[in-house]
Amino acid sequence: MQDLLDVRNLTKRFGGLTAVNDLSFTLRQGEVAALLGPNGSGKTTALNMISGFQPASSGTVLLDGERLTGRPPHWISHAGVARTFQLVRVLSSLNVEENILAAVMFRKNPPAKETAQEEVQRLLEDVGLAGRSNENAASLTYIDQKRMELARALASKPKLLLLDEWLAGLNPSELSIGIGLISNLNEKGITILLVEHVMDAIRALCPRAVVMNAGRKIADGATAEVLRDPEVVRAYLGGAHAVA
Amino acid sequence: ALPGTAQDHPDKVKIGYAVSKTGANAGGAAMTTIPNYKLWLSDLEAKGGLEMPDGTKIPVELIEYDDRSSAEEVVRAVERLAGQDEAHFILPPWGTGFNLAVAPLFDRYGYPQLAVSAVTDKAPDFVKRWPKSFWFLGGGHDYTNALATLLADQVKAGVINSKVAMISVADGFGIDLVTAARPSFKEAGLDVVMDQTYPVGTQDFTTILNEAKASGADTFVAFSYPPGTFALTQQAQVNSFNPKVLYLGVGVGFPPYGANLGEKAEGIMTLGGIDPANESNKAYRERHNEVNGQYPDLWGSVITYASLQMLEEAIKRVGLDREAVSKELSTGTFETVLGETSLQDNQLRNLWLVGQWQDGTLAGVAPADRKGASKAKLPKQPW
Amino acid sequence: MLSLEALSVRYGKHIALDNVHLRVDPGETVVILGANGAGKSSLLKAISGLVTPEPGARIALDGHELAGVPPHRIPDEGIALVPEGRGIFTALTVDENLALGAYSKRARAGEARQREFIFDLFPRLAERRKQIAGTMSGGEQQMVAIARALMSNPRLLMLDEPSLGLAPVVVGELFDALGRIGASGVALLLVEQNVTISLQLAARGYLLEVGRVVGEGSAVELKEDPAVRRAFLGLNA
Amino acid sequence: MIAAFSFTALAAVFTALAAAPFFLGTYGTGFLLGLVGYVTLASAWALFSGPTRYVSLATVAFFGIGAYTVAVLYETLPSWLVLVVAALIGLVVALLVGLSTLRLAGVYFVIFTFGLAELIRQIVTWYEVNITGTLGRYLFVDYGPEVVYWKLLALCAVTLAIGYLVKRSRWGLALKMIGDDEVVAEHCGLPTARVKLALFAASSVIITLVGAIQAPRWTYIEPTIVFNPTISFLTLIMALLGGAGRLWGPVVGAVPLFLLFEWLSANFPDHYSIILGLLFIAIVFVLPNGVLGFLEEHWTRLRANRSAKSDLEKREAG
Amino acid sequence: MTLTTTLIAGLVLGGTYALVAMGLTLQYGIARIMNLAYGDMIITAAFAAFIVQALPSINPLTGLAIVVPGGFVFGYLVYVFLLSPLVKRAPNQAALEVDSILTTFGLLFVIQGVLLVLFGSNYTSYTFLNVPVSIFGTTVAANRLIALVLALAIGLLFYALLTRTRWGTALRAVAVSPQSAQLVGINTDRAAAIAFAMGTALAAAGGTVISMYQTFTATGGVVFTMKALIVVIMGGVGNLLGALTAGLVLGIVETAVSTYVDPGLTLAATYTIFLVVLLWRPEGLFGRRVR
Ligand SMILES: Nc1ncnc2c1ncn2[C@@H]1O[C@H](COP(=O)(O)OP(=O)(O)OP(=O)(O)O)[C@@H](O)[C@H]1O
Ligand SMILES: Nc1ncnc2c1ncn2[C@@H]1O[C@H](COP(=O)(O)OP(=O)(O)OP(=O)(O)O)[C@@H](O)[C@H]1O
Ligand SMILES: CC(C)C[C@H](N)C(=O)O
Ligand SMILES: [Mg+2]
Ligand SMILES: [Mg+2]
Repeated sequence: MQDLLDVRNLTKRFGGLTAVNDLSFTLRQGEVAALLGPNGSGKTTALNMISGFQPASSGTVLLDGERLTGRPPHWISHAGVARTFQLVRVLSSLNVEENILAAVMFRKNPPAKETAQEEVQRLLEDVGLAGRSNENAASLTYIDQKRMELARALASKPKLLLLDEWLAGLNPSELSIGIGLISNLNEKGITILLVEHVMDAIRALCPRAVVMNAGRKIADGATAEVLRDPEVVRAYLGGAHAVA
Repeated sequence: ALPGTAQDHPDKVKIGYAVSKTGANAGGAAMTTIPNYKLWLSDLEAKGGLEMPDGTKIPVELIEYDDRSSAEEVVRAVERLAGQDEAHFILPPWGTGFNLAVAPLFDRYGYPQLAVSAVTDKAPDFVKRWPKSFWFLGGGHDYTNALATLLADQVKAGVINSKVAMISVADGFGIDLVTAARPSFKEAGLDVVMDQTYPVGTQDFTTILNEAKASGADTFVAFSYPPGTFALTQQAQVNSFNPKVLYLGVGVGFPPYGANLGEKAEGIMTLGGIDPANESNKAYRERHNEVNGQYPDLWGSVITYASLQMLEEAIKRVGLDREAVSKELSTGTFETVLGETSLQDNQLRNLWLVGQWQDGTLAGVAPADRKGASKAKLPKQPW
Repeated sequence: MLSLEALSVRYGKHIALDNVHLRVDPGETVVILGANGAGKSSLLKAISGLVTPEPGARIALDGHELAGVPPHRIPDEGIALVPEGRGIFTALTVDENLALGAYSKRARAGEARQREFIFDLFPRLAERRKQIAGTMSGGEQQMVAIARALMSNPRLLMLDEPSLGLAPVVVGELFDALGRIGASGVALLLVEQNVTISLQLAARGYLLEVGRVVGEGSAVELKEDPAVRRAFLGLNA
Repeated sequence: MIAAFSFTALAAVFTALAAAPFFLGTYGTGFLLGLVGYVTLASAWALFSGPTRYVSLATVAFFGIGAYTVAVLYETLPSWLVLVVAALIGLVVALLVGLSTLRLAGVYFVIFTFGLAELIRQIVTWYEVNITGTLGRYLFVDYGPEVVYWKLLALCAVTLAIGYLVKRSRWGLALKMIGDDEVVAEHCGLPTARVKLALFAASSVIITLVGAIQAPRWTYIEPTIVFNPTISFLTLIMALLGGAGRLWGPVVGAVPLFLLFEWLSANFPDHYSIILGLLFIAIVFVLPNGVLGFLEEHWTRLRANRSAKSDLEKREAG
Repeated sequence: MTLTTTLIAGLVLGGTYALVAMGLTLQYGIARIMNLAYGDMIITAAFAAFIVQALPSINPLTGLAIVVPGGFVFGYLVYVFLLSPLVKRAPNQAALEVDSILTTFGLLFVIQGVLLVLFGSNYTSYTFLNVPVSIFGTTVAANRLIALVLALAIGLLFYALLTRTRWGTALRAVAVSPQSAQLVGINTDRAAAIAFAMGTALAAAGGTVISMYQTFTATGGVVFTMKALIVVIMGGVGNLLGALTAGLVLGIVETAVSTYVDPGLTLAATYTIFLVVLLWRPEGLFGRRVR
């Protein structure tokens, strides 16, 4: 398998603070990997740079060998990268269906309106929002908004999906549904980069993990091994919860 | 019966006007136009109405609209007065621009337009285009030529040097006057050493006055609007700016201007003025105050009122037929607060072109050969 | 200490809470469990006065009626809420957020001590006192939200999913700290999806399902409750 | 069925409006002219500002540009070409403005556009004073208000049609997305900058044309007259009042307000301001969702009542 | 004209702009009300000052002691009766913005109408303290200097109040998130009312001082509103120091352009500088961008 995503020496500075410092890693086509790290270690910032939301201070991001850095988000979206946000963002004046439709209609090769609508229904079903098409997006509960956000990300038919704490706030049974959903997506061939603090999910989903601390990469490898790495344990997992 | 036929009279004569009661033009209209309309109408009421040729008096019905200082509104209001309300006569709005905006309408409907608060050098052309339009306040050249002559005389007499510092407000009025002033001053051998324009709404003239002061000109001319005129007056005092000739624009003729400044007003010049000895004008000012609670300004007000007197008299002579009234206005001679008044080529030419505050009133000093003219007193004493 | 009777909340036609009865004893830690949309957040909001309950509800703190008390009076009663979605003052600095946490009169005296406690708990905040809170990372913002509530020196501290977005090491420290806070006599009312850890902390709990209380008991009882196991411990069961 | 019906009804309304000058006097025509002018302005404004919530006060900048272009060129070019030139100038300015405002949001955009309108007015003034040496321009045309009115009416129809087509196409959705959250819109693959620019340009060109068509009404063209900021404010207020997010919102805002202005200034010239202000406040309090929102709400409620009643009747009958 | 003269003249002119803008930045930046009637409140104060100074033994400066509290009370009442209900019903800031624009637009007409009935539409002016004062060899009018001094004093005082005191921080918190402000015990309704009223009081102070040297008319409020908005936006919404700085910058730019370029371009320069600042910093000079 070839590398889908290639992040090289990515750096982001905010004034005096270097939020992401010389970060490099690659993702193979079809892989599910976790991006871990303590709070404020630069995970979201890294996703922001990959998706084009924030410009990088230096470094490059390649997708399928094509350079993403310096491109506007819509271009990157058309290139095949979709994302969710750590704090959910919904299009609040649209209903659930329109939220998804929006992403279908503006992806690279949008379908005709009728097919689009069918597709939206399928996506809603996939994330467990079937039959809620006409509800106002803003009045959904937090979790349902997250589901909708996932459907919206999927609507653009991404090659690479960036999930920023998408599983946070789910109770254990919901979590297992969520995990099922993500592994399903992966089976369909979507490469996934997962930022998450829920270790159960990481273990269940990601064979591989990249760990950051204070903007730098401190570990990269098989999840089970990485999670045993003493530096990772000290900085991220904490003694008591290393095995929780 | 057609409105305007002399024989069978309507029971009311409808007189309408649209004027800026609100918006940017309201200040000017409230000074020069509206109070005189009010005064005239109250006169008519006291008299029992407009007198017809046969001596009957017909009461007046007033229709008043606010154009909100918008050109589209004033046009539509006049359309309404003409088309909807079928007013017998329509009085003009305030301002050069608005008088021009409504001129085609007055013309189309055959109303005489007695444009007073409009200063334009194009008046002769307009008269050709709209034969029932009448222009009462002269054009920029009239004022600047008179000023240039006056200044040239003073230069000759050795009172002032030939340098003039000149500023103007960047709107139709200021620009018309300054464009007229350049050739006038040149012809009179005056030397314009400063010639600047400032935007409407400017309230701070510090730099301008400093520059004028430094220019060495004995004459300072500002074609300004009231807010600017007041600010210039104040700031000239603060800056101890004491040109020998201080000529400012609209606002100097407002009675509060003289009242507030008192002694200090003495010697300041502007457009307009009055003959202080003219009894009928004095009586007019008193009545203006009685009716409106304020004295008239000393430039356009009295002319506004005189234009209405002319209209009244013309109706008395020929009735409500607007065609005939217009003709009468063009050719007749009328007794008004201005004295014996007649128009040349539909324009009032007998005007006070330069006024100067003297002994608490704005005395007309040019044209110097006009009856009742005062002698210009220069140099103006320092503040 | 806190007792809720006949509490109902509706949003338009939608009934979010239906005749809920609930109590928190002094110094007790109580957890509210419930699926997504069960009404947990609505419950905490109703206590804080952010949503108005249907008439007939009684919300009493030490016998003192709170229903109808405007929300800005609630902190003075000694109740603090870490709201869902954090609700921090994004345009203000960390320090300012904390200072506002101690806005109510009862908090002023112990302000310095609280601040020390917080910086001890979240050293990251001590490093970033002057940072505009809105520019912080998600987890850091969550710390600010918790810290702000702690600053008010509450008698009853309500937390709506406090572990959301926090790194495991921080979650551990947070729950340790909550344990100590509870031990110091502060009552805790907790909504938390991390059931394992919250049932370790709590003495008692309630189970909400579509707006109704369907289960209630000690932490141990709840852990054994089939409904709870089915709904929440699916993964571990 | 319903669509066909409304289309026929609309066509009938426009035909009636087009024929109106033959039956109404000059005043009636002038009145409709003013009304259609504002309806067009408000609709064009809402085309961009409604869904995106970028509240623009640059209306009068484009309006004035249109009017000035006509004043400068009407003697040299045939009148249709003057309109084309005006539209082009409006387009170029709109693109420049659009490009420079991409980074601005909320009230910063609002005041920026206001500042821009004033800047253009100052520059035109300065140019006229210093370069052409005169400020007012005269504009004498040989046609009456009916012609101005018909042109405006046609433009109005085109504007509404554009609004309708945009709403129906995916670009309507795009604008709503921009209004909600531009970041999300971008990440959904929407080139927000280009979409905003295109719609802003379309809206501005229409506004420019309104100014260009209406200018001959005033005979005398001066910056203070054609760059009067009141025009921007009234446009905005009308659209907001009606409901800027809906196709017919600006229309149902502009029509009653225009009537109200006219009625008040005719009947209460001295207390016009006070009454208008109080009515305004009252409207905001009584119609929280704008006029159209109010109508829709009552319409649905009415229909709901009616269908409930008919249900009941059916049941009782059965 | 020397550089110092230009600078001082510019500062004095800018003082007026800053003074006028600071109340608005409180009203919009803290009470979240886009107040289109702001300029008319200034004009109202100018008329009030005009009346008050005509009373025996009161000059416009002592008149401040009457007009400013009057402004506060007026602002408080306007907020409580007119705006507070809108704030309460608004589902979000955007809706509130629309409502407050429409309502204060109505209020603008009401105030203007009342002033027209009371005072007519004439130009009004009087002078007070129109005496020269020399600063570093530059002559300025005492009354304009008062505006600058007052602007500096108010600006710095309020800046300190808002940033250094808990009370001030609470006011800013209301602006950021009214809902959370309640959570920490802030009475948001009252805080907003006070902020709005203080804004009106500042407008009243501005109106009083300006009336000493500027001509005003009942219908001239819009000019002040717009100038104030320009300054507020340029400085960054809700930031007193920003408004102060922006006001002074504009004053200096206008004076410099008038001196060295062409007085005809002063306003063009104002708007250019304003636009340039926004292009360079889309949140204004002192604005903060939050992610
Ligand atoms: N706009 C900004 N200005 C200043 N600092 C910023 C900005 N955005 C992020 N930071 C800082 O950069 C660091 C990295 O933030 P980031 O959001 O990437 O963290 P994270 O790894 O996603 O953390 P978390 O797990 O808490 O979400 C943090 O310390 C944050 O405070
Ligand atoms: N402002 C609102 N308007 C309309 N419905 C609402 C609103 N807030 C909550 N709801 C509805 O009320 C119900 C209960 O919501 P609440 O937020 O209390 O649930 P929760 O138990 O906290 O869920 P979660 O685990 O997702 O946070 C949900 O169905 C939700 O959709
Ligand atoms: C003052 C008037 C005589 C002229 C008027 N200012 C105008 O608009 O042209
Ligand atoms: Mg993050
Ligand atoms: Mg919740």
